[in-house]
Amino acid sequence: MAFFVARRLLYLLPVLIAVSLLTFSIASLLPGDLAYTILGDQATPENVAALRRDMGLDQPIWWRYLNWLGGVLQGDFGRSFRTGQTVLQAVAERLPVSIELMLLAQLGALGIGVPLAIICAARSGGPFDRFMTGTAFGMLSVPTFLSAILLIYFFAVELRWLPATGYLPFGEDPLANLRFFVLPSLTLALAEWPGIMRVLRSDMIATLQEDYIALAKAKGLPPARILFVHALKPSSLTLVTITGINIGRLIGGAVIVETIFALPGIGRLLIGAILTRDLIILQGVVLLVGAGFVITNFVVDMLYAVLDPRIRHGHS
Amino acid sequence: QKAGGSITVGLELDIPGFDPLKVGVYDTAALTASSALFDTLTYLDANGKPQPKLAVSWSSSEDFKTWTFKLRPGVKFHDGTPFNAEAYKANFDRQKDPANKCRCAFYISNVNNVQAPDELTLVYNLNDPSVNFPSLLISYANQNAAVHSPTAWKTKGDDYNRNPVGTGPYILKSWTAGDRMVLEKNPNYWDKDKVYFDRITLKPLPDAQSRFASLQSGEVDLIWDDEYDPDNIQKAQKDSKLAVHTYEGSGAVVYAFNTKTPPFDDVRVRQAIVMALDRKKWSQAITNGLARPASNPYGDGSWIKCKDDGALPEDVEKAKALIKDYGKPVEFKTLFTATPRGRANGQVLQQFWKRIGANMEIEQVDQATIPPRAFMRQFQMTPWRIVDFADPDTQMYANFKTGSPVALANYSNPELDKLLDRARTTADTAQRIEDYCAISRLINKEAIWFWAFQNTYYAISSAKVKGLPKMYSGVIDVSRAWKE
Amino acid sequence: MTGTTLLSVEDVIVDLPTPRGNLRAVDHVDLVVGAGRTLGIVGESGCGKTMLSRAILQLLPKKAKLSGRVMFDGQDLLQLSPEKLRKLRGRSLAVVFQDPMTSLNPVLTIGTQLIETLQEHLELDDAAATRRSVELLAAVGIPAPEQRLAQYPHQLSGGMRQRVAIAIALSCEPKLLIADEPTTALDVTIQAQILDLLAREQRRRHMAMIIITHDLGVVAGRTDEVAVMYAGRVVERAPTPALFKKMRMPYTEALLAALPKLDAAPHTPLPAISGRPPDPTRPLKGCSFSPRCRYALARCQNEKPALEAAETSAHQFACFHPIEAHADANA
Amino acid sequence: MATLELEVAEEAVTQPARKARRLGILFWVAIGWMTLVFAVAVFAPVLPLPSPTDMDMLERRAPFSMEHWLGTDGFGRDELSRLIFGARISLVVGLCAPVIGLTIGGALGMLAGYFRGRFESVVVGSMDVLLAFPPLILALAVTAYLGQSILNLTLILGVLGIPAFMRVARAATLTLARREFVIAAQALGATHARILLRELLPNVMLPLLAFFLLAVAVTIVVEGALSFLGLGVPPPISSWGSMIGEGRESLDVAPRLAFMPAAAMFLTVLSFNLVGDTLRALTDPRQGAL
Amino acid sequence: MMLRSAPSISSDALLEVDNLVVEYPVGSRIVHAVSGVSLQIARGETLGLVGESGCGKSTLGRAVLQLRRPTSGRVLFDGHDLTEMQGDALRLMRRRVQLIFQDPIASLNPRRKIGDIVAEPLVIAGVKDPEKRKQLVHEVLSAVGLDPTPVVGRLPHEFSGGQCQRICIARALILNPEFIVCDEPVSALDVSIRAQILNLLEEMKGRFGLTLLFIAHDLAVVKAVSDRVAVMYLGRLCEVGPSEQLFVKPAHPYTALLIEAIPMPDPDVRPAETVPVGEPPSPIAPPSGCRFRTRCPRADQRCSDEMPELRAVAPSQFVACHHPLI
Ligand SMILES: Nc1ncnc2c1ncn2[C@@H]1O[C@H](COP(=O)(O)OP(=O)(O)OP(=O)(O)O)[C@@H](O)[C@H]1O
Ligand SMILES: Nc1ncnc2c1ncn2[C@@H]1O[C@H](COP(=O)(O)OP(=O)(O)OP(=O)(O)O)[C@@H](O)[C@H]1O
Ligand SMILES: [Mg+2]
Ligand SMILES: [Mg+2]
Repeated sequence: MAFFVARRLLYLLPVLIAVSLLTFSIASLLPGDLAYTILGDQATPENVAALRRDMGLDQPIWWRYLNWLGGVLQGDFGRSFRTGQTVLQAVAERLPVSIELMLLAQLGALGIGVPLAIICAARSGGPFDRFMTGTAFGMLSVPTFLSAILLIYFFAVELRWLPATGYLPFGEDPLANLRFFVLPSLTLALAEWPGIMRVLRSDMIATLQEDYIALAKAKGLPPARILFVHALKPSSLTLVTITGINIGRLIGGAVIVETIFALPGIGRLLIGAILTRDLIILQGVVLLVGAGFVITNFVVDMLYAVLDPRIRHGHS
Repeated sequence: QKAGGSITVGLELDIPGFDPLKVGVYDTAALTASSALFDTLTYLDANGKPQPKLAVSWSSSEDFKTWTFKLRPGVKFHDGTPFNAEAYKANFDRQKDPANKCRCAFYISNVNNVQAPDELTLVYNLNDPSVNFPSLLISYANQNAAVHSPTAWKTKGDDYNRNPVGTGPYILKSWTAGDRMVLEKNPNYWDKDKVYFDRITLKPLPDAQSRFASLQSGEVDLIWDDEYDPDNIQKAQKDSKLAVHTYEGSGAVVYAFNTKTPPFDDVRVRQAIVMALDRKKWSQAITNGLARPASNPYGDGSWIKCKDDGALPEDVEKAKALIKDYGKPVEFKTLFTATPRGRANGQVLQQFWKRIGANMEIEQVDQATIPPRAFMRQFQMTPWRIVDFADPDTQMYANFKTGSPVALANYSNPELDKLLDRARTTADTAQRIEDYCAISRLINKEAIWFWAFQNTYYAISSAKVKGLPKMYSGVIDVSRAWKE
Repeated sequence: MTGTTLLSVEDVIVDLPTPRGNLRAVDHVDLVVGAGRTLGIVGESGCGKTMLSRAILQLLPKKAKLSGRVMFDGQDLLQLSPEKLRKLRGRSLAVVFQDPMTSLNPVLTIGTQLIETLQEHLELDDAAATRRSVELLAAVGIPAPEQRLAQYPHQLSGGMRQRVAIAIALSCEPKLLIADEPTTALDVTIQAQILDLLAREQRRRHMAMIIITHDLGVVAGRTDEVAVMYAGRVVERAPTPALFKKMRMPYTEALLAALPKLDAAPHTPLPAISGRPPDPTRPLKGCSFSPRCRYALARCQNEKPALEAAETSAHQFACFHPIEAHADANA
Repeated sequence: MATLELEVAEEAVTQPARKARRLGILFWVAIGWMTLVFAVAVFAPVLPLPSPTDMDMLERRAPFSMEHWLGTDGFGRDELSRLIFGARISLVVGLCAPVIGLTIGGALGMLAGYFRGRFESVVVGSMDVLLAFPPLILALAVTAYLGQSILNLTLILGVLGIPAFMRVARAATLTLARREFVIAAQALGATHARILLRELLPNVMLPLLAFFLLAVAVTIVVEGALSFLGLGVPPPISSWGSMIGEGRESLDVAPRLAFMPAAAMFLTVLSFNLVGDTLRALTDPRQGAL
Repeated sequence: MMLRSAPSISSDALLEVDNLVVEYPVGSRIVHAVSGVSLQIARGETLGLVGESGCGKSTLGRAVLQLRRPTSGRVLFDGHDLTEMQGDALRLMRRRVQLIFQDPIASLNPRRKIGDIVAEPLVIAGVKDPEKRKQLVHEVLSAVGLDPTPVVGRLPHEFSGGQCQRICIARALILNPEFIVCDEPVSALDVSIRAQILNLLEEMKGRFGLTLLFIAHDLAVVKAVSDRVAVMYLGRLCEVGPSEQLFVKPAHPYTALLIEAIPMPDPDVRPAETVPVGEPPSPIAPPSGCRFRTRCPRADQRCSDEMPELRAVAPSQFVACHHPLI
């Protein structure tokens, strides 16, 4: 196990270096020179040249990359030219929002998807199963930017049950915080449960045909125990993979949902950074988000081992 | 008019900060905050007349090139340091200093220097005469006019940007990036009797639909809006619980031709392009008719009114003839922002020009790409905006004078240069109006830029919100408003 | 048939709808198992042995249609409510499947799988259930049973897993144990051990048992009675000694003859049964063995022989042309 | 050798069952819808439709009428015609992008699963890099750098799909590569290329195609999201996604503008998967053998 | 040396396996699948190989064909050392050596037509003419008792296990090999079908002059087809001898155990409960000395200290045991 962990951790490094290289080169290749953005109306060629020199933009790209990487290795991710915030400050402010959104959305999606998948699998081919399949594809066809606004109209404007937009830190007022998160996480959950349901359903159906399920029935176990204890766990490996990818993706922010619900998450930070060519923020955040993704993947691998003792004990 | 309570304002954009050296120019969202955080020397009353704020009185020299202001005594910054002429001068010098390369310096290019002869006296020395100076760049809390505490920016360094310190009626209490900024009433404000709310909360709500929904559901009391959200504005106008605030500004949304690249190196093509426009329909298509067509750079809100601005007629047949006359196929690209409004404008313009046989390709780019492309002249046609200015000089000069970095059309005409120079140095208003109208006629005839719509500013609030001043330059200033 | 009847299967039919049409997996089967007795069911792959056992356990695939009567201990299993049935399964009616690799849940420990059965039916507390699990594991010959409880199936060898499965089946002292090819997936040496274990436990607990296999050798020494199945039907049924002494059904004979003999010289051609069983979705009009039967006549192709008694009422076969002569299996 | 005569008479070998009958009505409805959508998409230019880009700026958001069967959109363009032309884009992008993922991801996954070792680590690692990189940034960067076009959009969506296809192909190859028919081919002296193409590809193709159908659905939807962010198809071209985005702005006044393209998308996505599921069940040897 | 004591009944050995070792790395550990096995198979002979699951039979078979490269040792086929061969040379040699698997259905590609599957060896061997290929495919399919015309166009799943095994045999025969490794070719088949296939293999052997290495775990089956039988336990050979002799007088306790465990289809033979309890040890950490000692009733200290070498106990019967039964 320790060996397993160590090897995975070692694997983190090259991936992160590749991510940072990719970010850096993409960021540097973006049209729209930072100098012009900063100078605006002042952008005479001389001013631009001078500013570029000041910011080191005239250096070769590999040199800039190494410089930046050197800083990163010392824990200095740099500062935004626009807001003066350091990357770490910016991420520290935004990350809790994205993580909470991600967690609640996953909870919602799993909360909807898993029970439905189990019911559909237990009654596969039946009318309920078919109906849910149709509903799932129906939900897939409603993009988040549409479902978000529909939810707002319904729950916030018509019923006035929940706030339409906004955010309060959890520490300040846990209840209000959760109220703010209901609609955004529901929006994401609505988009994600169909995938979860489809995947788990088909794995469940396969598992339910296994001999050990027949044996569990033959032992006279109650149906609930068979479904939840005997069938769910061995069927959930793909589910865990998918959830892992979703989580990794959502750490990088859910731009659309954050924009519509005005949540100050990583997604808006990233998009703001790219739209204002705030490359220091962009590079730093992408690197941190990438690390988050790799770590999630790592956790997912660990989870495999928890779920399946065969993996834990090195049998494939 | 009762004191107390609080207001929540939904703005469109996230505010990057307040340090002019960092952010360069305040956008509309920042202006709402800065007008609560900072004071300026003067402000404009409902009639557009300058009234004393930090300056209690002012006078000018004969040639209108030197303006002397008497400052209000006893004013303190939020950090307790005193406000005086020296502090004001420090603000100005910091922006003007070429070493700081501040974008903001552009707007004070006409000011040669600022002197602080004594504690409460401030002297502006201008390069060219300015008759209306007290109502110009010092009348609202933009990047140049907001007065910051020099101690604060010196001690806070990089962090000052997000921890601004002014003399204004409200103090920054807390600010979460991307989320809310909470301002609390300044208990030591010199004019605190006219300040009612205990607290102002500003939130960036980037999506127009959910912003309006937040107003409807009562989470915010007031929202910024623009005419590209016409359905909601019109809905609010009919709703007795809501109030629509609007200000018809000067300035306009404009488009610049790059006259150095074909096909726009030929004036016939440019004229045809302009004549093909039907601004009424255009406005109908994208704003339900809310947008006000523009035929010159000044707009109804400006004091420059021309009997003849030389606008080209909207005439499709004539345009077709001009294109035919040109003889070659007219094909070009226009930059648009990759936003719903960019796409909307692009598609409508494409339609107009298709009718006269000109083929326009929409090139969608993100907002950050447009300025560099414009400054590097890497475009055939680009959208631009003339912001509200009480005096057109700064912008007109920058936009059309040969050699200016912002003279996007790449157009050079000695007559135009002469007119621009004269208009800026003359003190006589009638003469200046005449000159600016001549400039408009010249530009319209040469069709180096064309005007789309005049700037109109919108805010929608709950009907209970009262006391909102006129939104000069689009500033939503809630610092002296109250709720019924 | 001596002793009281524990299980009687009466005219059971299992139909499986398939894309290619209805598949009759079990076709009018009658069987009786007395308390404490052992029945062997033998037949080729696909002849319906498993479907029959699942029909007894009421564990057929959802789409399967079952008719007939399955009387167990005085009640008709087909008429029982699911809840009652559940109480019966594992408690009085236990099963061991063919493949020990797949019949234990890979993600649950041996202990969990044993204890849950005990607690479900016997309402033991944790300590008692654990104690009893250890006893059970020891009884089926698993060394160091306490440690095994915390282990997962993959940590045990195939033979041990099958022992665990047997321990689970025995845990509530069932009245009937159905062993569906319990050793087919195992090695010869382990197979012998497992069969011995089953026989021993059966004697000790005095339970009835059904052993399903395709190997006549397995049933020979270990059953009281044998039923031979072919294409969904029981084609011959007799007390074990009688069957091997005097088999009447040509299929049974052919099955026995096809086994390689230890005492035959190498390279002796084996008397194989030509052809293969009929497609179960296209049942034949006559005897289903007739296309492969060397005694078949015209009547066999047109008429289905019924299961009839031979010398004794305990020996039944379904054939128009039974083998009259004494068929010496080792000839 | 009488026992050796194994008659392989016609019925002894399983007949491929009459497929048509067991497909069910839903399958045919789905096929019908897909055919319709494809047909109108292909023949859109020759159909007697109003131009999808011509605006009648004074006839905006007109209701259903003889002239405009499905009314007009926010710019007074014929909604039906935009839906049909939008189908072209949504289908082209929705099909082509997964094809990119399928070919590149499928090939990489097969090679990784077959050769294992260092090559596999490199492939898996680079896919992790691609996954770890926020997709939106990639999309923004590519459009900012290469410009906005259907081709670039397809490329972006295609590249973003590669890791998933790689995973599917690799997982399938890993299990298949240990199957005996692969070893049998090795024993016959088949080259790696031959084994990959002849033995593995036909088998890996099935899960890949099943995934492909899902990817088509997802791509059509994601294209809509990119359109919403201004990274989708360049105007005035319509796609279903961009139409939903535009329709969203007049949800209050004319909700149908958002819901009609969403419904088209739903029906198409559902049809694709219905047909996909049925075909997979049909071509699955195990099911067929029953 | 192993080689010198290696059993041999004929100098005309077609295949000679010499001290073959095959190991699988599993994580950080090593599975000793085959540990120093030496064998000879004469031209035209059938050598049966029995042993429990996991004892290394398949590994040995595959190592002979170089499908799994041995860790050490030599495999001489007709005088050529296969372990030294690479690339094309090996590929050419593979025409002469073929393999038939346990699971006939799994060893046919489910997505290719039978005609293509059977013709595949020809394609690989470079037979370009499709007519020629077709003709050969038809011939060989008829030889294994299948009617070629309806068969070639179908997919494997349309056939029963027995038919699939015939197809596999046809595929193995089409290049006229000299030597075939049959890796449990009948274990997955029904009793009735099994006899058909065993008979077919015997017939093909006569017709094509084949030499067979016949792997199975069922002694009775092995005996039916083999001239000689080799018994394997946990990667090592225990005993080699002519089949009849071995069954009548097994020398190794393990062989005896295997014979005893065969279920007899005779109700009068009550199975004796003498089988020792115990499972085969793990090939990752095999016992020292004699590998069978952990389950052997006769084991003593010597068995754990000293590894028994294969030695003759009777004419052409060899056993690796310190305490043989004869
Ligand atoms: N789930 C199912 N759906 C459809 N047909 C099935 C199903 N399971 C089994 N069958 C068919 O039912 C028939 C009887 O199968 P059953 O499993 O009872 O045979 P068996 O005698 O147990 O064979 P084996 O020795 O292979 O276990 C076979 O033709 C089989 O193909
Ligand atoms: N690819 C592999 N990687 C690791 N270990 C393996 C591999 N293949 C086989 N083994 C191990 O090597 C040993 C010998 O396996 P082999 O397949 O040769 O046995 P076998 O005698 O053929 O068994 P069976 O009768 O089950 O086919 C076993 O312990 C097996 O687990
Ligand atoms: Mg069975
Ligand atoms: Mg093997």
